[in-house]
Amino acid sequence: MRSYISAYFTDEEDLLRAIKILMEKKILILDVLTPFPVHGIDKVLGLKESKLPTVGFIAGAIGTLFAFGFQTWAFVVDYPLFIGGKPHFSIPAFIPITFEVTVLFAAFAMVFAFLFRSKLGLGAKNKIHDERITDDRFVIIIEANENDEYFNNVKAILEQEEAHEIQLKEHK
Amino acid sequence: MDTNYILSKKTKQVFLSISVIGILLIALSFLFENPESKQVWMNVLLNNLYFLFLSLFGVLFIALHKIAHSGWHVSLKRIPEALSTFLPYSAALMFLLIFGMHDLYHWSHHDLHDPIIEGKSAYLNLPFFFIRMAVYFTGWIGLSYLLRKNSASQDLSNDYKFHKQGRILAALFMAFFAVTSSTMSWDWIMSVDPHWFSTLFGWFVFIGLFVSGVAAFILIIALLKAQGYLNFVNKEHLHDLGKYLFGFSIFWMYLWFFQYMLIWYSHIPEETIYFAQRLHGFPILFFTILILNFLFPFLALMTRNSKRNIKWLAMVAAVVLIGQWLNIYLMLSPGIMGETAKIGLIEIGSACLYLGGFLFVVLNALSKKPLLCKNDPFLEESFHYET
Amino acid sequence: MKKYWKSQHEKNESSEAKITKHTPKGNLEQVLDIFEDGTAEAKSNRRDFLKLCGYSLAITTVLSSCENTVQKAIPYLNKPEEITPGIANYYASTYMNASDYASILIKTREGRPIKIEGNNLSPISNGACSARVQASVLSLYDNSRYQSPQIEKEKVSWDKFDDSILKALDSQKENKIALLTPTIFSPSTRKAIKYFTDAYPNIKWIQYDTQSASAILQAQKLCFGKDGLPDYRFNKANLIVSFDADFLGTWLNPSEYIKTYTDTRKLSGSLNKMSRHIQFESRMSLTGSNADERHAIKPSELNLLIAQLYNEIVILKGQQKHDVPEATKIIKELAKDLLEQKSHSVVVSGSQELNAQILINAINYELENFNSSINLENPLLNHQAIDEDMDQLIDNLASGQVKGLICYHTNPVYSHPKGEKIKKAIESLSFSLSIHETPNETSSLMKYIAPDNHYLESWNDAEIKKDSYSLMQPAIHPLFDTRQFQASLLKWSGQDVDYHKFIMKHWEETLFPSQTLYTNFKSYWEHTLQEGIFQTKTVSGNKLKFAELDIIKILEAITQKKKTNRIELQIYEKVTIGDGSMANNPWLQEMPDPISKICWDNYLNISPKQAKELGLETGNMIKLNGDLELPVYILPGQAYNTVSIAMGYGRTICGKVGKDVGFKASHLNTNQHSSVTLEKIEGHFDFAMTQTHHSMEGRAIVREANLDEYQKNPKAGNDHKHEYKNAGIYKEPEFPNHHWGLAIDLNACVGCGACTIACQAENNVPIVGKKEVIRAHEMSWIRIDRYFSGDENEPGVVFQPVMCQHCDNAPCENVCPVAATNHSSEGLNQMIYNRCIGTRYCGNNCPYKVRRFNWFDYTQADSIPNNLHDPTGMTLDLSRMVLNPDVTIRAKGVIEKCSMCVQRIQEGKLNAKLEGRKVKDGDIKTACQQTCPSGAILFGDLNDKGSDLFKLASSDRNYHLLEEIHTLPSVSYLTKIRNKKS
Amino acid sequence: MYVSPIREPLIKGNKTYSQITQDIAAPIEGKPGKAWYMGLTISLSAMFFGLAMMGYTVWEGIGSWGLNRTIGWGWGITNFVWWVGIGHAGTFISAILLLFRQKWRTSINRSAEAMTIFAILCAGLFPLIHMGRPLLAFFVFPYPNTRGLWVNFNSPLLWDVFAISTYLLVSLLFWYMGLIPDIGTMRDRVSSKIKKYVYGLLSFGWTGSVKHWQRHEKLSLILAGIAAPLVLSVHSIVSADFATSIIPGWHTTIFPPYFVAGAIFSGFAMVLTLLVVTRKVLNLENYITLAHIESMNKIIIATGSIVGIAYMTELFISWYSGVEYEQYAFLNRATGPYWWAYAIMMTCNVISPQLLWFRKLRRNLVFTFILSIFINIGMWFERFVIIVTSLHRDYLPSSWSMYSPTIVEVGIFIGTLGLFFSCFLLFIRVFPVIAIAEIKTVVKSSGEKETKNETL
Repeated sequence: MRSYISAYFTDEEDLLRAIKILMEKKILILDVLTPFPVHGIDKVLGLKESKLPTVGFIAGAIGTLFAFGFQTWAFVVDYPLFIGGKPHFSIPAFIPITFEVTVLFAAFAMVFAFLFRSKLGLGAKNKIHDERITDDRFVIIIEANENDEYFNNVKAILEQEEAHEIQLKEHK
Repeated sequence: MDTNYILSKKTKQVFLSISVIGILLIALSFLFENPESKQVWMNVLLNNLYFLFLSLFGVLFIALHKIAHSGWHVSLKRIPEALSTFLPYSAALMFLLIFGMHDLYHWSHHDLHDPIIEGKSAYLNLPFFFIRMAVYFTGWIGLSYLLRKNSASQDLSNDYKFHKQGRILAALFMAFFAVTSSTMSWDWIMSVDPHWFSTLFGWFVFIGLFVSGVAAFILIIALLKAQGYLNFVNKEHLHDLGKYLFGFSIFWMYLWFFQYMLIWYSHIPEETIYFAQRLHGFPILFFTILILNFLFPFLALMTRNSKRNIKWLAMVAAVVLIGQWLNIYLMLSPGIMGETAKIGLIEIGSACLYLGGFLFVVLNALSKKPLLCKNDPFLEESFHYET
Repeated sequence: MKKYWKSQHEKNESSEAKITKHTPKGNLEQVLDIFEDGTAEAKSNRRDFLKLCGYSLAITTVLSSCENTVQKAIPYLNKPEEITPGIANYYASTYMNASDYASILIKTREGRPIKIEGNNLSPISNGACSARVQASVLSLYDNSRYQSPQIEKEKVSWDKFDDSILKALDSQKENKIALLTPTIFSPSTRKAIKYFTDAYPNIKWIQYDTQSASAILQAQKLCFGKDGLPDYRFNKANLIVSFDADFLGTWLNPSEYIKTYTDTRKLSGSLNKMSRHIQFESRMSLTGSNADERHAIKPSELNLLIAQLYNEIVILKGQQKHDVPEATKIIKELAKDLLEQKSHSVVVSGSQELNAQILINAINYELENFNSSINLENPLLNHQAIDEDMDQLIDNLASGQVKGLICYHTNPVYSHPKGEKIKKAIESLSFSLSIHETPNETSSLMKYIAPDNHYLESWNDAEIKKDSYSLMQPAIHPLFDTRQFQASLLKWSGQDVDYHKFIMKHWEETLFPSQTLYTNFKSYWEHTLQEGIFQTKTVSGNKLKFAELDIIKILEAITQKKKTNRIELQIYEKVTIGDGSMANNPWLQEMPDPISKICWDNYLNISPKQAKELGLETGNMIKLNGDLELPVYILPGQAYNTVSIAMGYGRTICGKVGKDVGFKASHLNTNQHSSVTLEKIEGHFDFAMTQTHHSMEGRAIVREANLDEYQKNPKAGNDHKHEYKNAGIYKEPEFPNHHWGLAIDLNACVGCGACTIACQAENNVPIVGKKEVIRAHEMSWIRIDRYFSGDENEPGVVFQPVMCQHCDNAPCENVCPVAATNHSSEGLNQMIYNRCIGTRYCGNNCPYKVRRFNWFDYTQADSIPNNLHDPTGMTLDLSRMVLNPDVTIRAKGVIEKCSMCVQRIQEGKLNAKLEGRKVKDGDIKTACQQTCPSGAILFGDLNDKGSDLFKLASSDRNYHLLEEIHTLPSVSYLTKIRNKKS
Repeated sequence: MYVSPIREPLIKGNKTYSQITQDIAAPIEGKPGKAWYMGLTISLSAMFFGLAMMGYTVWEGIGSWGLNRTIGWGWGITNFVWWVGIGHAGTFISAILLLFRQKWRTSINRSAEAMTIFAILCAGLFPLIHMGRPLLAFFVFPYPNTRGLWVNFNSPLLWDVFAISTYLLVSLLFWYMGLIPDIGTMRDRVSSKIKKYVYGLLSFGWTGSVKHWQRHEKLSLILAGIAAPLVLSVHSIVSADFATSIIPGWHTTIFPPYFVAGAIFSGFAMVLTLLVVTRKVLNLENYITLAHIESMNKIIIATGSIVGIAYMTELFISWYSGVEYEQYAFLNRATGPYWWAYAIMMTCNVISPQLLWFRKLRRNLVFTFILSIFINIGMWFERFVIIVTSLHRDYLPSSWSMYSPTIVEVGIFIGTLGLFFSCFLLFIRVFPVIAIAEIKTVVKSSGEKETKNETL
C-alpha cells in the first residue's frame, strides 16, 4: 500500500509557486494533474522537450519516399501506360499524391506515438485521481514515505503556500 | 530608451565601397563583354523591380499587421518604415525606362505587331503604360508617406485617434496594393513575353515580393543587432520572422508548382512555350532557383531553434534574397535577351551598385527617427511577447 | 482487305470438289482447318453469340437453297461447310426496295447477316451504299414481320392458302383484277408475272412508284422514242444545273450520282479544276446544300425558268426567239456558261410536268450533252411507272370496274395522295391479296396476306440499267414461314418449277449466249453469282434525232400559268426515311436528318424571313389548311412564301418503332403546288435535335476557300494560325510500328450520313429513342456537324464528319482516374469498357465532345435487373442477332467512342500475318470509309510514307481540327473548296 | 502573458474555471429542447429522401440526372466542391489561426472542426454517387490485382481520392485529439453509469497529467503545422479537377489559390450561420462574443475580396490572352443563357461582403446571419457557373447544349444538407461544443475581469 500526499490548488499561479518551492527543497514530485495545459509548468518542473516533432518528420520522410517511389515504380517499371502523350516518369503529376501521403503518415505516426507514450488509448485503465481535476482543481502528488518528519515538513511547505486542501491517499 | 540609430562613417564607407565595386564591374564588363543596350536596360529593369519590391514590402508589412491587430511587430516598426522611404527613388529609376522601352518590350514596336498583340494594344501601349506607372507610384508613395507621418505623430501624443487613423490608412493601402500588385506585374514583367499569359502571375510575383521583403527585414535586424542596437528584440521576434520566412517560402513553392504543373499538364503551346524556353534554355538556373528559394530554406528552418538563432537566420535570408533575385532574372531575360542571356559581370555589377545605394538610403532614413516608436497601444505586448 | 467471297453454291457440287477443298491452301486455310474437322468445339470469341445461334427458333444455319433439307440449329456437331466460327463470309447480292438499288456484299457471321457493304466490282455502287441500304440488314430481324400466311387475319398453312387463292382466282375468272407492284426491273420477275398474267388474262399488271419519274419517261418516249430514264454521268460534266432535282439525296439513283458528282470535285496536286454546280430549288435539299450557287425559288416558278433558259440558249445559238417573259440576268449568264461548256454540261430537273421535261431534253439536245454527259444507250430502268395508269386504276377500283386487287410491296393507302379513296375501294373489293413482308396500312385491309421473304432471304436478279445485270442470293434461310412473291406467282400459274431454277433457266436462255468467256453454263452461273454483277455489251443504236414537237405550244402552256403570291407547299422525301416503307427501322429513325439534324420527326420547314413575319420560332405548332397540326422548323435557305413537309411519317400500322412517329403528309402530295394557309396555334413541340447551334461563331473549324484562291495558293483558307515553334515541355510521342489515322476530304463529303449507319451496324451502337435524344443522350460514335454561314436566307452550308480524333496528346487520357482510356502503341486512343467507372471527366475534357456515355441500361448488359431503357425493342433476342460478335456490348455507366474499327484493324493485321506479309495500304478499311459513296474518308498508316493517307496528310489542303490546343489528332481534314463564279 | 488593454475581451462575465465547465457542459447534460427534436426530424427526413434518390440513381443510372453528352458534370460535382469548400473553414480556424496565434479561435475551433468533418462526409458522397458504375468505385484504389493494373496517377480525380481521404482522416485525428481532455471532463461530470462508461472509454483514460499535457500541446501544434498546408493542398487539388483540363473557363492557373480563398470564404460563412444560432440556443453568448463574430466577418471580407480580385483577374486575362475560346467563355458567362447564375454569384460573393466594411454591420447578428447564407448561395453558384457554363459552350459550337437539374439531383443535395445538420445536431448532444480546456488557458489572459473595456 503506497500512500501519497495530494495537494489541491485552485489557481495556477499558486500551483507554480508551490512547485518552484518543492523543487528547490528537492522533494520528489510524482505527478502534477491540471485541468488545462499551464503555460511554463514544464520549464519549472524541468521536463524534457517531447520528441514528437522528430517522430513526425521521420514518418513524413518515409511517406514521401514511399509515395513517390510507388508511383514511379507503378508507372515506369511495373505497368507503363501511354497516357496523354506524357512521359511515364512525370514528376509534376506525382507530387500532389506524394504530399498527401506525407501528411497522412506524419499525422498518424505522431498521434499513435503520443497515445503510446502517454499510455492512453481505447480501454486504458488509468486511475482517475479525482473527479474535479478535469474541472477546476490543480493537484500535486508527492510520495509520502514512512517517517513522519518528512511528511510534516512537506505538509508545512504546502500550508505555507496556502494549498487549498491536503489529503493523504492510498493506492494499491 | 529613444536612442537613434547612428549611421556611422564606417558603415557609410562600406555601402559606398559596395557601389564602387558595382561601378567597377560594370566598367569591366563594358571593356570585355561590351553588352548591347538590351542587356543594360534589362539589368536596369531587373534591379529597379527587385529593390522596388523590397521597399513595397516595407509599407505592406506595416499595413498588413495594423489591420490584423498583431502586437508583436510594433517594436520593430521603424525598420519597414525605413525600407519604404526608398519608394521615391525607385519611382525615379522606373521612369528612366522611357528610354529603354524599345529594348525591353516587343509590343512597343508597332511594326512587330501580329493579331494577338494587336488585340491587346488597348492595354499594352506606351502612353497608358506610363499613366498606370504614375498612378501606382503616386498611390504607393502617398500612402507610405502618410503611414510614416501617422507613426511619427503617434510618437508625440498618445491620443488613441492616431491608432484608428493608422488602421484606416492601412486598409486603404491594402485595397490599393491588392489590385496594383497584379497589374504592376502584368505591365512590367509579363508583358516582356507579350504572347504568354497566366492568371496566377500577379499573385506569384506578390509572394516573391513578400518573401524577399521578409529576408531583407531579417538581414537589417541582424545588421543592427550586430552594431549593438535593438536589444528589446528577443528570440521570440526572430522566431516569428523565421516562421514567416519558412512558411512563405513554402507558399512561394506552392504557387510556383501549381502554375508550372497546370501549364505542363494541359500542354497548350501558347502557355508551355514560356516554360519550354526556360527549362531547355536555362536548365541549371531553373533548378537552382527552386533549391535556393524552397529546398534550402525548408530544410534549414524546419527545426524550432534554427529559427531562433540570428546568425543562421541571416544566412538563410541572404540565400533566399539571392534566390528571389535570380527568379526575377529568369522571368525577364529569356523574353528580352532570348537564348544569349547569361549572368555576366554587368549583372553582378549593377546589382551591387543598386544594393549600395539602397542600403545607404534605407539606413540613412532609419537614423532620422528614434528606433523605438512610442505610445502605440500594443507596444507593451511587443515587449512581453512569447510564442 | 482481301475479299473472301464464297458462293453459297459450292456446298452442292459433286464430292470430288469437296476433297479439293480440304487440301491446305496457303496458311490461312491450314489455320482454319483445325476447326473444320469438327472435333474442336467451335471457339467463337463471343460465347453468348453461339448461344444465339443455337436459339430455339427453328433456324437452320445452313444457307438456304431449296433442295437443302431444313436442319435444326444444332451446336455444330456436324458443322456446315462454309461456317467457320469467328470468320465472316461475304455473299455478293443485290438490294432492291421499290426503286432503291445497290449491288452489295452481305457479311455473315455464324450463318447470320450482320452487315451490308457495297460491291466494289459494280460500276453503279462502286463499293459504297446509302444509309437505307446499311439499315436494311436490321429490318430482316424485325419482330413485327408477318410470320405466316393469313386469311382474314387467321393463320393458315401455305398449302391451304394456295388452294383458297386458286379457288378465289377461278371464281373471279371473269371480273377484272389488278396486280399492283412497284417498278419491277428484274427480268425473271417480269417473266414470272407474264406467266401469271397469261394464266389469268383478267389480271392487269400496273406499276406504281411513290416518287414517280413518269414525266421524264413520257418525255423520253416523246422526244427520242426511247424508254427508261437517261443515264446521267456527272463526272463528265463541268457545269451541272439542277432544277429542283435532289440527285445527291433521293432523286432516281443517288448513290451512283454521289460517286460521279464528287469525282470531279476531289482536288489534289494533279487535279486543280472542279465542276460547277448551280441549283434552283425551294427547300434546302442535300444537293442544294452542296451546290456552289443556290437560288431559292417557288415551285411554281420552276417551269418558267426552264422555259426562259431554253429560250436564252436558242437565242444565243442564233435561232428565232420565242415570246417568253424576259429572263433574269442569272438565266442569261447561265445560258452563256452552258454554251461555253457545250457537251460538257448537264441540265436535270425533278419537275413532274411533261412540258418541263421535254424542254429539259431540248436544252440538253441543244447543248449536245447526249452520249457525252447523258447516255441513252443504257437507260436507267428503276422507274417505269406512269402516273396516269395508277390514277386510272384508282378510278376503276372506286367505280367497281376492277373487282380484285393484288398488292405486292406497295402501300398505296398510305403513300398515294388519294389514299383515302383507295382505302374505301379496297374495303368493298371481293378479292384482295397482299404480298408484303411487314404489315402496313394497305395489307391490313386485305383478305389474303401472303408474306414475302426479306431480300436477304430471296433469290432474284436485276437489270438496273440496260445490259447491266446483278444477282440477288439469300444469306440466310427464311426466318419465318414466308415464301417469295415470284415463287407464289409460279405456284399459282401452275408452273411447279422453283424460282431459283426459273432464274437459272432464264439466264441460260438469254444472257449465257451473249458472253463467250465460259463454255458451260454451270461455271458461268457460279462465277456470276460470286461476282454478283454481269455486264453485256451494248449495241450502239442509230444517231439520236429529236422529234419535231410543237415547242411553241409547250412554251405557251408553261408561260400562261399565272404566278400567285400565296404560300406554296412542297412534299419531299427525306434521305433517311424516304417514302416511309422503312419507318419501322430504329437506325433510320434515329439518324439525324442531314440538313435539320432532327431525328424521329418530320416538321414544316419555313424560311427565316417568313417565320419572323408570322412570329414563329422552331418548335412552335401551326395549323396547315385548318386541319393538319404540326411543328415548325426554321430552315435557312427555304424560299420565301414556300413551306415543305417530308413524307414517310405519321404511319399508323407499321410495327412498334415507326408507329405514330411524325405527321402524315402524303395526302397533300398533289403535284399542282397547292397553296396553303398557315396559322400559329398554342403549344410547343420538343424536337430530338442532335445539333442545336448552327453557326461556327467565326472559329476556323471548317476551313473554306474559293477555287480561284485555291488555284493561286493551294494553302488558301488554311494558313492563318500563329505557330509556336518547339513549345513542348516534353517531347511528342512517336509510334514505332504503325500510326493509324484518317483523312476526311470536306470537298467530297456531301453529308449523306451513310457512314453514321455503317458505324452503328459495325459497332453495335445502341438506340436510345426520341425522349433520350431530346435530352442529348444520343450514342452515335460519328456525327456530321452541319454549319450554316453567311446570310440566313441564302446560307452557305458545310458538312464535317466528327469522330474520335485519336489524339496523341489526348486530354481525355490524362484525366481518367482508373486509366480506363489510354493510348495504344499504334496511335489509337483505346477505351477499356470493363475498367471504366463512369466519372465522365474524359467526356468533359474532350474538346471535340465525341465521347458517349451509357446513361441508362440500353443494352441489357447490366447486372441490375429490370432497369432496361429500350423503347425500340433492340434487345429482343431476334434483334440482337444483328450484333457484330467482334465488338463488345457496353453496359450502363460506361463511356464509349469511335475505336477506329479496331476489330477491322486487327482482322487486317491477322490476315496479313497469316499470309506472311506486312500490312499493305488499303488492306484495312474502317466501316465509315468502306460505305462512303464519295470516298471522302480515308484510313491508313501515317508512318507508311507511300500510303494514300500520307499523300493526303501532307497535302496543302490538310489541317487538323482545333490544332492550336496541341492535342495532335490523328484525324485530319482537307479544306472545302467552293467553285463560285468570281 | 501581457494583453494590451484596448483588445476586446474574448470571454465575458468573468467566469471561473468551474463556471466555464458548467456553462459548456450544460447542453449535454440537460434534456434537449423541443427545437432540437424538431430540427433533427426535419434533417433526418431530408437525409432519407436523399438516400432514396441515391438508390434510384444507382439503380436506374445517371440518365435520371439532367446531364448530357456535352455537360457531363452538373449539380453532383457543384455540390461536391461546395461541401469540400465549407469543410475547409474548420481546419483553417484550428490550424492556420493557431499558427498565427489569433486567440479568438479557441471558442469556435471545436464546432468548426466538427463542421469540417460532417461537410467532408457530405462531400465524399458525391464522387461515389456521380459515377456511372458506383459499385466498381474500388477501382480507384491502387490495390494489387490479377491484371497487374494500377490507377492513373496523372489524373486529378485520383489526387482527389487521396486528398479527400487524407483530409478526412487528419481532421478527424486533429478534432479527436483536441476532444480527449474534454471527454475526460464529461466522464467525471456525468452521472448515469452507461454514459460514464462510454465517456470513460472514449476519453482514452485521460488523467490530465502535466506530461500528457506537454505532449498534447506539442502534438496539437505540429498537427496544426501540417494541417495548414493540407488545407491549401486539398482544395488546390479539388481545383485541379478543373484547372488541369483544357476547357476554356476551366484551365486557368489562378484556380488553386482562388479556390482555397473561396473555400475559406464559404467555410466561414457556414461557421457563422451555425454559430449565430447555436450560441443563442445553447446560450453560450459569453464565450462566442461579438468580437468573435466581428473577427470572422473580417476574415470573410478579406477572402471575399480575394475571390473578387480573382474574378477580375480571370476576366482581364481572358481578354488579354487573345484566345477566342477564352474570350467567348467569359463573355458567355455574363451574357449567355446562364447569365442569371453569374449575376447571383457576383452579387452574393463580391458586392454583399463589401458591406462588412462598416463596423456596425460587422457586429450586427441578424445581418451576419443573412449575409452568411447569401455568401454560401453565392459560392454554390460560383461553382455552378464554373462547371456548367464553361462546359455547355466550349470549342465546337455543334456540341453546345443546355443543362437543367432533375428532382433526383436536387433530392440528393437536400439529402446531404439533411445529413450535415443531423450530424451537427447529434454532435451538440454528445460532445462539448467549445473546447473547455483551451478556454480555460485563455480565460486568464483575455477574460473580462482583467482588461478595462475602453471605448472602441
